[in-house]
Amino acid sequence: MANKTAVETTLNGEETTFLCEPRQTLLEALRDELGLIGSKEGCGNGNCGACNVLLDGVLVNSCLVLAPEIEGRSVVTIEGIAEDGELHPLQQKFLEHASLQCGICTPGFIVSSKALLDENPNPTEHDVRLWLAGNLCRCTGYDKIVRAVLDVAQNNA
Amino acid sequence: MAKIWIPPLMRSLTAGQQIVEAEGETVRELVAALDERFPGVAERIIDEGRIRPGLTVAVDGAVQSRGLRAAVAPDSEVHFVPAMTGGEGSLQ
Amino acid sequence: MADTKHNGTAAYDLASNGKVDGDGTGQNGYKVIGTRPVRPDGVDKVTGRAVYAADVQMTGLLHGKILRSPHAHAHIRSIDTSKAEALPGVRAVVTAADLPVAEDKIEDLGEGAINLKYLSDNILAHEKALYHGHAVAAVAAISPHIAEEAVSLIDVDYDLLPAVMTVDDALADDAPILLDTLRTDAMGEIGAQPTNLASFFRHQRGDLDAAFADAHLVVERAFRTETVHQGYIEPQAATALYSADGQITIWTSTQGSFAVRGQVAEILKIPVSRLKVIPTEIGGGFGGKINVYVEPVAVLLSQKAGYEPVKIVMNRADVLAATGPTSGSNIRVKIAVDVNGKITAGLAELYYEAGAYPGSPVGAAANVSLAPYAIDNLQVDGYDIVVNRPRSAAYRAPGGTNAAFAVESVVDELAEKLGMDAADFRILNGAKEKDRRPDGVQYARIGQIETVQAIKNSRHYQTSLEGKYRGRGIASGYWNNWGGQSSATAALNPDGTVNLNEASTDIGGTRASISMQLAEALEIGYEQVKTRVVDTDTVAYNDVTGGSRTTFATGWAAYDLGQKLKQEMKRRLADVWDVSPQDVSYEDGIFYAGDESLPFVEAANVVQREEPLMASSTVHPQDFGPGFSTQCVDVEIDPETGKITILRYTIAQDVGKAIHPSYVEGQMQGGVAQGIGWAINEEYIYDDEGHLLNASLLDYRMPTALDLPMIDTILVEVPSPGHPYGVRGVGEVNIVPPAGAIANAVYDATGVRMDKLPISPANLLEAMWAKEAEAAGKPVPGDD
Amino acid sequence: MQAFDYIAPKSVDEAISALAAGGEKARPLSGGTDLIAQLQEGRRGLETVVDVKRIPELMEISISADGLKLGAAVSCHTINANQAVRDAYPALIDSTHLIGGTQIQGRASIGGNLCNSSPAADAIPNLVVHNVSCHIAGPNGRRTVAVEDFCTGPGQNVLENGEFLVSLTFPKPPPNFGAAYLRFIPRNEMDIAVVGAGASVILSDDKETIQSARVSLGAVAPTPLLVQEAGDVLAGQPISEETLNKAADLAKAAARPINDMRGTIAQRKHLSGVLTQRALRIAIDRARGAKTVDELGRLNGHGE
Repeated sequence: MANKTAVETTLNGEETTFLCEPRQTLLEALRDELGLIGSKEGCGNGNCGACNVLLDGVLVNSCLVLAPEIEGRSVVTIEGIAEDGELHPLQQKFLEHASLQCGICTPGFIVSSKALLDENPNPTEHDVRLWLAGNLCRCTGYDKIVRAVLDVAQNNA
Repeated sequence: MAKIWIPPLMRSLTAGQQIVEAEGETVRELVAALDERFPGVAERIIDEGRIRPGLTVAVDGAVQSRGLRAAVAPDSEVHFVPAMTGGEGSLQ
Repeated sequence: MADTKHNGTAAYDLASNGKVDGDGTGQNGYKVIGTRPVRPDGVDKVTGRAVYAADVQMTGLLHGKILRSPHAHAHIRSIDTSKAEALPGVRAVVTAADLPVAEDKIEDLGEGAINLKYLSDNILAHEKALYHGHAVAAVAAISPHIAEEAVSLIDVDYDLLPAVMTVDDALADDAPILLDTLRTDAMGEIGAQPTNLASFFRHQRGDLDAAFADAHLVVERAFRTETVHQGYIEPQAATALYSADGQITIWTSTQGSFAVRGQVAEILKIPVSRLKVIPTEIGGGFGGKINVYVEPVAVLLSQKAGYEPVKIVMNRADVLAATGPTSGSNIRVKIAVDVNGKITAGLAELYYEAGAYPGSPVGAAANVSLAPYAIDNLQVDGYDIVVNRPRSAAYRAPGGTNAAFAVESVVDELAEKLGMDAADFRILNGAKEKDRRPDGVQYARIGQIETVQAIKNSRHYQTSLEGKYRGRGIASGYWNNWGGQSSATAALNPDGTVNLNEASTDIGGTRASISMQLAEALEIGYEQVKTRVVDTDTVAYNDVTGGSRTTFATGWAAYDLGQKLKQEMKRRLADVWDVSPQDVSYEDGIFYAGDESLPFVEAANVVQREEPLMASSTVHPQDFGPGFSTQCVDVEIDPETGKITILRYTIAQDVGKAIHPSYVEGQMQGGVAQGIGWAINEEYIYDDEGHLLNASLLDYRMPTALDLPMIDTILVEVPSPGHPYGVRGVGEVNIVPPAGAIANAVYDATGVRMDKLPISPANLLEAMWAKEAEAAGKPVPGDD
Repeated sequence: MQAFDYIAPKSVDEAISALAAGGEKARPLSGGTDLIAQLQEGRRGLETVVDVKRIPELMEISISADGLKLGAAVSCHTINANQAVRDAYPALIDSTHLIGGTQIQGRASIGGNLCNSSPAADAIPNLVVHNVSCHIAGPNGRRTVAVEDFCTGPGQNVLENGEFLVSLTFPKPPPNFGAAYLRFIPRNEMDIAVVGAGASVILSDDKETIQSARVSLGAVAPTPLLVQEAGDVLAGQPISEETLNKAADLAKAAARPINDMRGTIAQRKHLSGVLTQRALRIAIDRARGAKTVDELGRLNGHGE
């Protein structure tokens, strides 16, 4: 059995240290070592986006990051999107537009959409669809998801 | 008398008749009446005292969860149809 | 007259779409029904707090992994688990030898009639591996990584057999037999010989031969469709805790906790009273989370590992290789019309691949096939055939998409040859009340023609499509829907809120739509109802979330609870006010009798001073109305690559009464998206030996956000006469028409009639080349 | 995933030692979007993973008078966000926008795409038409290899034990230079190329004649191909439908694809011609001054 190593990181704004095996992915570490179950595994190989997190502000699949790689870096997960008990506007609009059905892909979509709006506060429908193409949803046909993101953007404008 | 639609694969037992009239207040009574006239029909429909797995009975447009005990009116129309296997629809 | 609501156009308007309308402005006299409140479980789901099956954690949890057959068809000579057992950290290894002996007998377990031996055999293969991915052994260990290593140390000695992959392979004279004891069941007449044809049935009425002979025009075509998967984003996962006293608790992602209880009880020969199934949040199902896969294995491992809890989480490759795809099929359709364009005869032959064990959805497909049309002379034949693919499971309107693709393609060709508008042809021939569906049963009030009319009148259909290699197609579809059994309880709180306990897992907002029906019945606010999905120990039996039944039947139970609570509140208030119960009335949330009046919230307190109040309801409604949908799609084809771009999509669906319009639209949009994937890219790809090649979300190509346009919805409200609020199932019928509609649009764009799914770039390019070659050389062969 | 050690060296020398010590069972980790997936799926067994992203030279992205120096581990996201690179090498952005989806681009690097050496890699034909040089470090020192010589077979390349890719250099684009990369996939995103085609041209000053051209194809041979003859046939020719057709035909002829689950021989041969012609058209447009990345995004199936 492999030895565990200690990893120091900033997780949702908090300095955090945890133990992991090098072969554990960031997704596994979040879920199994840190109790953050909001990031989901839909495929385990970067093709569904359900595990998406922000790594130093950049959108990544946490299933394709080794846990020790985040040493000294900052990670934001779905659990870190709402601030001070207030839902993020994306979370609010996803609820209002009924942008989720089963909800398993929702954390990934919200994290991805946040990354989009951070980079491009005023996206077109095409921009949204292109950016979110790595997030699979099987329930909604994306219509209400895209509308929610555009609604948030429109309120930003 | 109730009108019973005979499934095509059982019509060899009814001399090719598609629709047969029979008397009865329940599906079980209808099947018994049919079997008297066309021996062998009951065996094809009933297994261990119930409608055989994979088959369902519809009376006047509605599938009957009561099966053989389902009530039949004098002017009812009765169908024995394959269960919609493989889907949620099979769950009836 | 049907009530239609057009939601959205291609140039959509944010202000009018997805607008939250929770302020009591529902229509038709309703206060809550027809509004769009936020779902009760919503906040947990947007913040990552909702607990799904893979999220279950407990002390001492072991992790299970399953070893799967790398071969499509093989005898299992022996399994050596000694090396796996010796690996440090491994706590248990199981094979089929650990399962109780199952009888070779058909039982109805509440999730359809199934042979018990097949049910058990699909959990862990006994003598034969019947598909690539078939489970053969399982391990529990202290970490998922160790379990995975242990699985790779299990040695299985296989004796390979030829793979039987298609209808044609399976029905060949010298075909290898998958199941030694299988005999063809032809409506109760059992065949004598071993076979791969599990069953055959026929619907037939009128005089088909005469009608075809007298026809003005006949079109006959053969079609092939490939195996596809439900594609839920959450892989199957379950945790079992087998206590030393024999009580077993299972947390799982399922469409039906009672269905899990029933299957596990049967497979493991355990009384249901020893099983408690707790349904976690579920990450999609679409029919694929009715059959059990990992639950019995987790229980077995837990038992063998000294009653430590065991969690099994499938990976994506397992999901695609071993769980519920729906059938590939071969279909032949022949339809005749008279000189006025009236359909005079219809024939459909449906050959469906069941996978390794009998039970394809061909029965349902037969009823879908010609359902939208009134036809006097009709024959539909259904064949259920076993092949070396995973056991097929339900998938949204099971079997319907295949059949409708074939029929709607032929219908389109007939309309074109008659020179008729495709919508007019469907209106002329549309089925209505008192017409008969394919199995002969008469329709009650249905909305097929209304859906065609809605498409015909839509802005989409009324706007002409310009441009080369662009085309438009329409198609219709039917789904039977279902009622099923539901149980629920409601407890009144002294503050005027109501706790509603129900057991229908919520996959798409049903907690909201069920709450709304109770709120409407009690004339209280949506926010006053707290709905929870509970386990199998808490309420009585409840059928699966499937068959488009949950808002219909569990909603009916909620309505019933409302009536019961209201009645009891009146009775108790009559006692308090010293009047007779008939003198107590209830209007707009206030109880009245003579000079007395009391709002619901205060009444809730008053009536419970001496005795608490709760109600229970069990329902099994039979009078569910079927659903119809007609859809219109515009496509553009890249003639050099064969790639289809979906430009615009409009769906009209008879939804009965839309309780929560956003979730009704969501069902319609989601079903269409799945149908589009099925039509243009999704398929299981096997090599010659039956190895599944594309068991990943990279190569099993479900649509991304960039592959779809906005999907416009037209809610046609033809209330279902059987339901107190006119609810019809809305979840399934939307997936039936897309493949046919797209095939017809592709024809309009290219002149190529596709006779197979998917209409992938490679398949379409090949078909366009064949057409060019035909045009350049040989004369076009006549087809009528 | 089987157990392995994780090392994150801070210098090229440390990385060389770690890789040399690990031998066959050691691999550099860049963005990990291929490597970690391969480890997860058991397609690759390793004892040592050497994360090279803490080595400054591998994370460098700089434009000088000589051209672009791109550290092997720089993510597509970083490249996409670099306006100077977008302006000078719009065709490079064709690839960095195509590899995976947004979140894959957050990690995946051009160097990693090259070292994974898939025949269908979306970066390699693009690198080939840009005349990129690959700078390799190893126990025996440093060496430079032309990108078209880098891959030797599916998943195989010239890297020896202990060696790894440090950086790529792109020559400064000559005047009247234009390039493009296109691929065909069944979906609009998240797919492996059925065929990929890169093209670059240098036009005459009046922009009516092709002075020289390079064409490269992906997914039609065991390695990405440089189709020398397609470039040669264009040299000195006026820009016309006919010239482009000739080059497309030569590309089609050079393709030697296989049938697999992602495409058929006939389809891939055909697409080789189609995409070569389309890529050349865009390269010419860019050489003539159309340099926006957006325009290309659309042509890569990101259409509206």
